[in-house]
Amino acid sequence: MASATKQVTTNENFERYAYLFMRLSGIALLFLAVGHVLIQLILNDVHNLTLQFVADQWSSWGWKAYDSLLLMLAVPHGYNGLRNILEDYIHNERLMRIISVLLTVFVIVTVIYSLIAIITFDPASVPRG
Amino acid sequence: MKASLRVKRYNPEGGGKPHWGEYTLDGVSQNDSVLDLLHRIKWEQDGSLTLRRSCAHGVCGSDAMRINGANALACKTLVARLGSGDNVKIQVEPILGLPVVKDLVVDMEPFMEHYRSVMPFFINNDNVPEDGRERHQTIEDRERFDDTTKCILCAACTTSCPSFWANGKYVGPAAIVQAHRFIFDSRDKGAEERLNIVNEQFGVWRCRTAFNCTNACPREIEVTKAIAEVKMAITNGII
Amino acid sequence: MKPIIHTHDAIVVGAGGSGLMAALYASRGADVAVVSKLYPTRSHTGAAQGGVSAALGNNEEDRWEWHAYDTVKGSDYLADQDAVDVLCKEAIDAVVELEHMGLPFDRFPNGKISQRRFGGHTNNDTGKPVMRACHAADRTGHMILQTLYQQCIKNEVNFYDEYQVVDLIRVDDTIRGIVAIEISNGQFHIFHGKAVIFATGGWGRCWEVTSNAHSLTGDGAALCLRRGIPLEDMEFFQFHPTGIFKLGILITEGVRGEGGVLINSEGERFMEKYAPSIKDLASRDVVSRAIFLETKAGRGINGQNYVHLDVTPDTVNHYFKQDGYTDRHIDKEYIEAKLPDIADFTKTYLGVDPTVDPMPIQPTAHYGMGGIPTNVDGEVLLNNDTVIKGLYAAGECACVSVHGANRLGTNSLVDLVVFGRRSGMKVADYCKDAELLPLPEGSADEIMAEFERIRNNTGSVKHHDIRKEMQATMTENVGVFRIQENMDAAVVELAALKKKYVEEMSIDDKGALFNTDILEAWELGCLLDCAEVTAVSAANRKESRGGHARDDFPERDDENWLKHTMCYLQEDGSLTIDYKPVVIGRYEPKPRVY
Amino acid sequence: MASIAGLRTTLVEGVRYRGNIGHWSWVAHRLTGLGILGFLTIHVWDTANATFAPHIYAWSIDVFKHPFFGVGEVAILGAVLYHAFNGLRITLLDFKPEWWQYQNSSARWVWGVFILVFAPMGIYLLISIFTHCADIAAEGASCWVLPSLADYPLSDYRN
Ligand SMILES: Cc1cc2nc3c(=O)[nH]c(=O)nc-3n(C[C@H](O)[C@H](O)[C@H](O)COP(=O)(O)OP(=O)(O)OC[C@H]3O[C@@H](n4cnc5c(N)ncnc54)[C@H](O)[C@@H]3O)c2cc1C
Ligand code: HEM
Ligand code: SF4
Ligand code: F3S
Ligand code: FES
Repeated sequence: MASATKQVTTNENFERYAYLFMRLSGIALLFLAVGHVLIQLILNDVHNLTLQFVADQWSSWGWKAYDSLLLMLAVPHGYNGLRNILEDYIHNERLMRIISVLLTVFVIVTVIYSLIAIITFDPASVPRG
Repeated sequence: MKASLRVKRYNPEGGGKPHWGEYTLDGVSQNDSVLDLLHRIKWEQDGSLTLRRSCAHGVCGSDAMRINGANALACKTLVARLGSGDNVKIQVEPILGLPVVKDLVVDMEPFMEHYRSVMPFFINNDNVPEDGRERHQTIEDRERFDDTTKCILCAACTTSCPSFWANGKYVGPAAIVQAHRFIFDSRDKGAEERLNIVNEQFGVWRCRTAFNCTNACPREIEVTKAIAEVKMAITNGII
Repeated sequence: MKPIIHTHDAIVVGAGGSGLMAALYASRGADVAVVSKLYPTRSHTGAAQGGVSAALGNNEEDRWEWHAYDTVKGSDYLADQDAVDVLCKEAIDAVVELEHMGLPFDRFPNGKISQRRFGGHTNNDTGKPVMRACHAADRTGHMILQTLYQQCIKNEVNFYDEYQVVDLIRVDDTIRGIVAIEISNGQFHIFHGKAVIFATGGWGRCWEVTSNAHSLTGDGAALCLRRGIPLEDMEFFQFHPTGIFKLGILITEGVRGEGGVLINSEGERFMEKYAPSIKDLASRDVVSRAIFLETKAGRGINGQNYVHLDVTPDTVNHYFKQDGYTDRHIDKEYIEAKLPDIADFTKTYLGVDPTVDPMPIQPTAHYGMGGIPTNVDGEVLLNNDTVIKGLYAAGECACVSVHGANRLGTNSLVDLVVFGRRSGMKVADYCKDAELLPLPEGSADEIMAEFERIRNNTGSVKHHDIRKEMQATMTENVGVFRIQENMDAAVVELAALKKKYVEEMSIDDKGALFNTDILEAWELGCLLDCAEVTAVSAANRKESRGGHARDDFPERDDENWLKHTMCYLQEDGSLTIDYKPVVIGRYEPKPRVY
Repeated sequence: MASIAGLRTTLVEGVRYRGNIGHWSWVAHRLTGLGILGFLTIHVWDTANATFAPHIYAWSIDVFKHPFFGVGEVAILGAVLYHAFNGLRITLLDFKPEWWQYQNSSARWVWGVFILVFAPMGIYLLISIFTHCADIAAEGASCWVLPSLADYPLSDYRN
């Protein structure tokens, strides 16, 4: 007799996907965020950072895509992390629900606002100096 | 050799406040357990020192406490493990996250409630074999959940877990270990129900993989592994 | 503070294997409360290691009649054979039922419950050890306890955890309930019911070196004694041959079942001399005495009073060959898989890895064969043949008697499940028709006054000092080997200790909250009662039989002593002894050789 | 009685608990996560200014060149590196339960690799703060003075 595995179906629920999202986005961020930080801080000395530099980078759709992806993963990842932490320590369920809603709204606003900023950025508007 | 013990004392009766009791014992041997020393204090110096204990050899789970900062069973922690030299310093406190009733005794009810919540009992309503004898199980299937059958409900794991310290609603590693014991038993039919219970908001997802539980378990159960297996069973839909 | 009153049909006192089994069955027909001073899963049943016997014959031929014969022979013919038949026949069903409840037994390759050899269990045709002990690694008791507790949760049995029962309410020849203390706050409670089942376990703490938990203080037996119930065969207390030296922690007979052997300082496998045919797997009294004699003859290791238990593969395989077992061979991994907890104990407490080095062992006080007398339905006997209505007992605290003068390994767990179940069913049945008798006024007054007395007593003696003295005298005088003069001395000394207990003992903790000081003091009173009955019964029995071995009467004397001791506590505090005949069935007493 | 878990237990006793290395990894992961999040929030909103208010963006870039923020950036670099490596470790241990036995060694590896990667970069960045200040000092200004937004007219930054 060999040992057999069983199929099971379990309830869908938010926490379970949030958990998975943290891990999967984490792996993506391992490349995106670390890459971003290395490029910004090490390859380009911070002290040379100027608006001009941003203009140069965002003149390429590739970088725009990179930064958009980073944004869309890092912000939800970070705020879901924050929600986890707050949920640990805030035991008032109503208060916590309110906070969750606020955090969600904040994440959506932040991501949309920043996405618009990245996509609509026009390198030509920056004066060559 | 000598042992100097600092024991967290607290007796709310008559409005007492938590404080440290300091005790010195002579003629201590490397092979004495912390329970032996606490007994000596209780029997020779101060009968009001209060703790739970029964079996004295690590199988009943009564005397989980925080010894030199980390959770362990007093009866399974020998002086030799806490230090050498001729004056061993030992600090004993109650386990964390459960209300202290008196001295080293905590209220176990919140812990037991979590335990009961995962349906910690065998479920199989199918007819038993026709010959009236036992259900069969392969050696491999039996092995699959062997580790988690060892749990003695001492609470050392749950009360070492930072997630539990933060929020007592977290079902905790001990309850998940108990759920695991049945989920992975090939004879049991309640796996989905149990998985759904620990799939809730304060179920397995509260585990942050800190491993304090695994390190604290006096039965050397691979607690975090069991929790991760439950997480993966939910994630992959396969047990 | 007035006691709080609860009413249930039946009250089970104790939540070990027997209590839970009884509760489970009783709860199928009655409203049951389980009152236990420990959380159920902390009961000492959880410490049982080796196995639970049932003649399943999963790997080789076996029959329940063989099991019965082995049990009777092991008991040195003192067991009641009608009860033994019930035990061994129903063992099969009970074990299978445990499996159906989910108990994770180890398995044979064919998927059936795995069984191993154990002391005294034989194939009656060949006389060789038979595989009869069903086991879950070396934590069978743990799994039984867990499984039963789980089933009780499933069936929503009422639990009163950490309530210590301190009195039995008896009115004439009826039982009305019990009195208990809620340990966490010192509150007294009265549990009013139609039936009470005692399942409080043993009293091994009467001795210095014991395998028993600190909580095994004979409360149930003492309470019954104090309320006029006799205690049966208390002189028969089992010393398990293999306790860890000085600590008493048990090393299961399963070690020898897997091939382990006992070795003295001369490197000799001495059991060959004492039990030529089954050697190290002879029954416990025989092996304990052998170890005692070896150490007395100076062949203890390092001249001390212990010998070695050797289960290292080299030694074991060597003796397998010598014994002509061509098909048996073990290795390190096998030992680790079959005896993981034992390895853990010896590593923790001795720093010894049993697969590499032998373990230092000595006999350890282990199991009370005697106790509260019952019939095969768990009904308590008021005397030799009258049942007291509404009172039941099961498990180690009861004496059915299936163990007679010496219990075989694994037979206690069988006893728990078989007679726990029977008494549970009987109680459910009883509660259907019985009416709830009224609770007398002030049922708890007497015991509450006693606690006040202990709390306020002044004196210079601590309960621990008295306990130590009691343990010393019991070990010295009522141990593995006994002689008249010593036992008489013990009786005198115990009486003196009891006096001291009343007159000179004081406690430190006067509070109400979780006062273990006062409870330990009260438990000492129970221990003293059990010790005294044991000593008096032992001093009275002038023969050697099973666990009762005397230098001055080395032979078994069936003519005069094939009878059960019934010890009664009289109003004036004295103990008197009466006898009950032994039920003989298929097996006539004959000399016992292994 | 309910359980008495809460923030106080974590803050006071969490630090006193003598867990193994995994316990401290958890503490560090949480703190670095929060640290990064704080920075990220500012950073994201600030960067959006590059589109909507480029003069503010230019000003803030110069503010961030202050040595105080320079040190902060080193800390953020460290936090990101540690959090990333440990995040990978946690994810692997969750996805591969049977690797649990490497819990301690993997935690040590994470700390080790983190220090190896972070130390040279951190030192490099700290040195560059000094050289930056030295350069500015050579021009007769001070790196300790924060720029004023008034000096950044929008017209300079948008065509
Ligand atoms: C180390 C060890 C190993 C053993 N191995 C085996 C083995 O392999 N096979 C075998 O067959 N037998 C074995 N035995 C023997 C067997 O385990 C015991 O005899 C048996 O478990 C006793 O069970 P019980 O239900 O009678 O009592 P226990 O399990 O001892 O339970 C007693 C219960 O009574 C409660 N209680 C006691 N006093 C009070 C009170 N005053 N008020 C309220 N509650 C009270 C306790 O809380 C507890 O719940 C072993 C025994 C020991 C000590
Ligand atoms: C660089 C790669 C990153 C990886 C691999 C990673 C991985 C992870 C993982 C796996 C978790 C889940 C921990 C848990 O649930 O126990 C987590 C939590 C968290 N992460 Fe990240 N993360 C990364 C980047 C970031 C970034 C950029 C931020 C900030 C925005 C961030 C903020 C957080 C926060 C606040 C938590 C919650 C911490 C906690 O619950 O204790 N992480 N991270
Ligand atoms: S898993 Fe281990 S630590 Fe946790 S309750 Fe069970 S035995 Fe105790
Ligand atoms: S300590 Fe807690 S966080 Fe998970 S690994 Fe153990 S349950
Ligand atoms: S006293 Fe039983 S586990 Fe320590």
